[in-house]
Amino acid sequence: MSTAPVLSAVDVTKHFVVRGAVGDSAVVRAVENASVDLHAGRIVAVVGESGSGKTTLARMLARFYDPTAGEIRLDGVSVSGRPTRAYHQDVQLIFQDPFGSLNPVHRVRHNLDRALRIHDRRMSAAERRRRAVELLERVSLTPGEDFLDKFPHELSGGQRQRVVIARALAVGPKVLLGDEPISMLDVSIRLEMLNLLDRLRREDGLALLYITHDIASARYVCDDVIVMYAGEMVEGGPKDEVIARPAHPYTKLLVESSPDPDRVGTVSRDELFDDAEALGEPPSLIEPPEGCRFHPRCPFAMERCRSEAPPRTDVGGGHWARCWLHQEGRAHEIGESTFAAALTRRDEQVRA
Amino acid sequence: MPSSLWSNPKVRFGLVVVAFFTLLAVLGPWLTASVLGLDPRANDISAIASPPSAEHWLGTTQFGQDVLAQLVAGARGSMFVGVLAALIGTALAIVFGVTAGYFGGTVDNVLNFVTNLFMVMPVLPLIFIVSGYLRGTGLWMIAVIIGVFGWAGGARTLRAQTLSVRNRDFVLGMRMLGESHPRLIAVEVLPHLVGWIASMFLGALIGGILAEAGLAFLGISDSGAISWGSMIQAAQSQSAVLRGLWWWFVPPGLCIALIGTAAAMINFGVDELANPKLRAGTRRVVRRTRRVERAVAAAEGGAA
Amino acid sequence: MTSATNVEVAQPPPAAPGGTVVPTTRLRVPSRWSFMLRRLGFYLAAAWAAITLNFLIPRMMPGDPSVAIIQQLQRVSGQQLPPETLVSIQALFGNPDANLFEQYLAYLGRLARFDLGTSISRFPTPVADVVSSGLPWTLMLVGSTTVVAFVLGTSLGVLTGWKAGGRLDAILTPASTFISAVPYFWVALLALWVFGFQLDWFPSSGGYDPDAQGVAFWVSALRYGFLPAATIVFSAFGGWLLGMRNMTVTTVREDYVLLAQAKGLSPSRVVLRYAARNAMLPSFTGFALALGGVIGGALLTEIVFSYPGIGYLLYDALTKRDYPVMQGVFLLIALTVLVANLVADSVYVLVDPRVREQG
Amino acid sequence: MTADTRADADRLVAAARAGQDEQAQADPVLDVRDLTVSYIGPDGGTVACRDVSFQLGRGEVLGIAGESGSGKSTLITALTRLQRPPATTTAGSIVFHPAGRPGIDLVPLGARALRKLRWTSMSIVLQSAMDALNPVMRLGDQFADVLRTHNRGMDRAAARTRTTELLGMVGISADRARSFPHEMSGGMRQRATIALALACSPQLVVMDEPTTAVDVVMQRQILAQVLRLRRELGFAVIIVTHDLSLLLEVADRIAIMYAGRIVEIGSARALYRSPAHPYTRGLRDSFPPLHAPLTTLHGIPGTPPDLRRLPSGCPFHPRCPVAVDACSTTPPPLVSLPEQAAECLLLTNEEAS
Repeated sequence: MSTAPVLSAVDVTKHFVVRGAVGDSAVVRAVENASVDLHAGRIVAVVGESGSGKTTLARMLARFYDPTAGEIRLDGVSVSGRPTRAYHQDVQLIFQDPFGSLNPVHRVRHNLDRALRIHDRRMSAAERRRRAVELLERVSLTPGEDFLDKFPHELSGGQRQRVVIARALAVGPKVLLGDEPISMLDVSIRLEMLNLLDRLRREDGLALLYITHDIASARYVCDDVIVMYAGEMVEGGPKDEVIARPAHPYTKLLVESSPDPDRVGTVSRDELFDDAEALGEPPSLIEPPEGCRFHPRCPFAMERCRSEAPPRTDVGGGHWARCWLHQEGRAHEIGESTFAAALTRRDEQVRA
Repeated sequence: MPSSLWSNPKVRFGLVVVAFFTLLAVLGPWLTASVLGLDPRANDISAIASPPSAEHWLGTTQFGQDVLAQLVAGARGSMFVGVLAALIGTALAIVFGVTAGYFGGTVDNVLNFVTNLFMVMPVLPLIFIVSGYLRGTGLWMIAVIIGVFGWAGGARTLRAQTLSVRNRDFVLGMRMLGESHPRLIAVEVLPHLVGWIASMFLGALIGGILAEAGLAFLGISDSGAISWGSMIQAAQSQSAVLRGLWWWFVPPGLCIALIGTAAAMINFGVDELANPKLRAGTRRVVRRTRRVERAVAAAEGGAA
Repeated sequence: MTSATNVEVAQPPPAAPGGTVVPTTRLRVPSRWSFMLRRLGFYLAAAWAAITLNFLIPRMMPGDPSVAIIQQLQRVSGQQLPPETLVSIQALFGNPDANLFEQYLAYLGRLARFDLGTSISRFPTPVADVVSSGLPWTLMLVGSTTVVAFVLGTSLGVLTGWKAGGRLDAILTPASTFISAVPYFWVALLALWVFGFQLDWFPSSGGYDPDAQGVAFWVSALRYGFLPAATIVFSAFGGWLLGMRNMTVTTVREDYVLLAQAKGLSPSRVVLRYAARNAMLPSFTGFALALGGVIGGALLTEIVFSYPGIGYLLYDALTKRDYPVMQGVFLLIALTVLVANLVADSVYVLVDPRVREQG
Repeated sequence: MTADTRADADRLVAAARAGQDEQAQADPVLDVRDLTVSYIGPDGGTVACRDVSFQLGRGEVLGIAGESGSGKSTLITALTRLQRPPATTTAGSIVFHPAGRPGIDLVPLGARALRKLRWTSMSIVLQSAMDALNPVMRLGDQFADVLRTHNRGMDRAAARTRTTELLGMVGISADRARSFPHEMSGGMRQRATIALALACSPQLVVMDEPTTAVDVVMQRQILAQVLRLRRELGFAVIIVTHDLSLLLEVADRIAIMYAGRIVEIGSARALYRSPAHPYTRGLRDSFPPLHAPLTTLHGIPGTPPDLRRLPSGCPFHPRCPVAVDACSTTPPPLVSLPEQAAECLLLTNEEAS
């Protein structure tokens, strides 16, 4: 990437301390050494299951939490210790639940008006109104006038999420962080929301982070995709590279587990689901596995995976993965069969 | 919301009763004095402990005082203590509960600990003791004591509510725009608590009336003031029960029960509106559905 | 204060504070034992607070209670008080010559020896003896009625909640709303008037027949205690019923009850093992608040029936300005209530495997 | 019930059969006709499910897809007779055919008779296992509960053995029977509720969004188990979900619901390759592909209609990209095609032209 990133997370780690009764406490290792660069006009997707740390990462980037280690940089400058108020003029987060992110007691107008007013104290009331209508139309709520006086309950889920985006745009940010912005919406309107995000980055040059569990929607809208597993980034790169040729066994598992209607009719149902019975579950983040966090579920796991965390290996074209297979010259094995089949084969070998 | 509140029969009943007693407390004494010409303290020597009659609609006490006039004067005394105690208690509950719930962390730990202490402390006996030391200090002081000791339950509810509101994304969303904490509390959080605060106020109102009645009954309220509790206490001390002067002690108790029921009804109705699961369980919904079911069954039966 | 229980009912448990939301599937859940230890710690702190409050109240009051007490004691005894009694009174009710910290230590020392001072109205009986004479009566009365009212109110609450919208609900729910708003002592007066005087079924005052011995004494205690007990049960059960009714209505619409019905279990099994078990849980967390109301009401009820318990002692002490007995009664009630709450918490831990964190 | 809609329903059933294999046609396990469910309010009823008809073959997997408010959840509670006021079934029949015995209409069935059929004939899996399992009962007790209710002769030890067996079928170790629901992970809880659903060997398992609360990997794992168990035990499955892309992979046939009606029903392959209803097409195009070349997709603009104020004619016409004038006035007829049936006016025109 030739341009400098607008916002980056550099080796950020987040540990939460959960306090139990009488003094005993546990550390939840939610995010470990994660790095991401967001560039103007580009969309990066972070894909992972619940508990993979993707939301924690977004919330660190939104500075709701401070990282336990590592730093967040805005325009190349570390933001640690700087006021969050100024920071949020540049970075805004869109929440997952449009029902929760608008106060039901306030009209649409209140949300936009406050945002504009806080952003620029000198702006006149008439000017704010004009800007509010403009913002609403920017997110395809036309005519904007009609929406100003509506309460959130008078809007559909998609309209609500559009208002939330308009509110975020009101402060004129450079970066939008979307934390599963479409997962609570009806399937039929999700794509239009992604199309809107896409338009914003094209027309306004916003840098976008798109957090999702749905790898197909990530592919639809983003440029680069990063896969997280159990608090760690395991693979990243240009979206089609990562999805078509996963370089990490977990990415492969994720891609193969996601529904793909294109397979319908070409492969029988039994083939699609055979062997998929023992895919396992992500580990506890309180006592994560040593070495590679994926090794207990990985059909390719070696001795080394159990003890040493794998380094980041570049596999070309900006595509990278953290997996020992690349260091051991076994990377080709990932593509040779389905994950589930590899798992079955391993189990047979163990039994034999 | 206001219109749906009014359409709930429980709320409607409650509001009417509360409004009636509020009016009675404000205008009643003036009305009894000017219209009926009754003085609650005047002793009618010609009618000692007489049952209800045309002259004295609710009868008279052992001292020849008109029970109706006393009841109306008592409404003012009891309502005064109830309202003042509720104002103080609700204010304290908001300060403790909302602050603890909103800020969380150490602030919450400290405030919540204090709240829990007051929760498990037997508040009524505590009020009895303190009032015992301060006997005869007037209804004002009584109300203050009741309010100061009786806020914990409300604070706990408000804390839980504040917690759930402040964890909603819209608070975070507005914070991200740069809103200040005081403004977030006042504009984003508090409007969601209005229902709870109102219901708490009503609860505290009836709690205050009951507590004052208890104190009066123990003879440690303001001995000069007339309240429903002091009427019952006077009746008790003059052995009205033994002598069957029911018109003396039944009406004030009924008044307390009535306003208490009204407050509970309002809260009940508000709960139903706030909790759809409760609403689905109301008699109207169930009966309406059963009626349709029977009609369908009958039509099917007829067709077959 | 019925609203507080209703209010609790409609709400899900509060979420963790915003800053510490942990996005993980499994969290370490504190064990039952550590939960109980925490609660025990809290109640010890609360006991300390009650003891300290008891220390502070007379010292914060206008005038000087200790001087008043000493004067009164000298008047009733008609002589100079022995120095030991003087020291005791000053330790408990304030000593102008000592600083607050010294006074506090002296006060704690007195309490450790169960010295609560000397009663004025029953001079020279020690307060400890006075209050302990009333304690068993009140414990029996309040203990048994609380259990009966809880069981009765809760089971009727389950019934009305399960058949919400039915006939039972249409009668019991409004009736309970009314009953729970009635002052205890007024119910007591009505009961006394109707059953004590008009019908003459029960004795109108006292806790037992002073002439009875042995078995006859116990029978008389039951006969004398019936009306006060019935009053308390009558006044208290409505609150439990309402709370339980609303909680049951809410619980019945939970998925696990729906699934229990889908499983084809018998209605009684669905109600008892699925709906009621879960609907009951908030009753335990609301126990502290409810118990406070019952205790206050029970004290006043005792007075109406001249029942020889703590409440009557308190009334007696209030009218005779017997401050030492007043304070003794308060301390005793406070500590008893704390123990009762601890018991309620222990039961809660037994019935809910998901012991939650709460201060 | 008018004669017209009855005839429509018959045609729908006939059409639906077209997409089924011979065996299922001859031996249905469930036959739903003209099912209409209303929510009774102060101003009369709101119809949430209207004239729903379909047949389910023994061992078949039927998917029901639709947006929120399409009536799919209402349909589930009506099918399982679990509805509560204000919802009530106002018309239609749900005939359940136990193997080798005459069919029973569930709609007029009394509580006692229904209880006998429950779980032994038809069981249900709900969306969130956390909410569906009793939080204060151990897992094993929740199994024993239902096992011993429907088999009075079974003693505790036998129930324990059977529970171990059932949990084993979904890959859960026997010692988990001692666990409380909150002590298990989300995926394990959901698998446990599936094992629970199979406890009394039902012939039909109804699943309401069974994998919405779990991640994709666990979703695949769970569905793989369900499909294998279905093969081994022969129960039929109804899966309700908003995720059409998932249904396309899992179901034999799919019914698409819109505004309380089944607007299209047919084989999964037909619905994906050649959806007949514009709504089905829109729904299909709401899921971007994982591998195929990307094009800009638009989903279905607009929002589902308010059931209290349904548009005239075809309820989908205000959102329909290909609607013609007649769509706003004429209710669309049901049209049978070789592998599916759909309610759309345009299909008749095409046939005519």
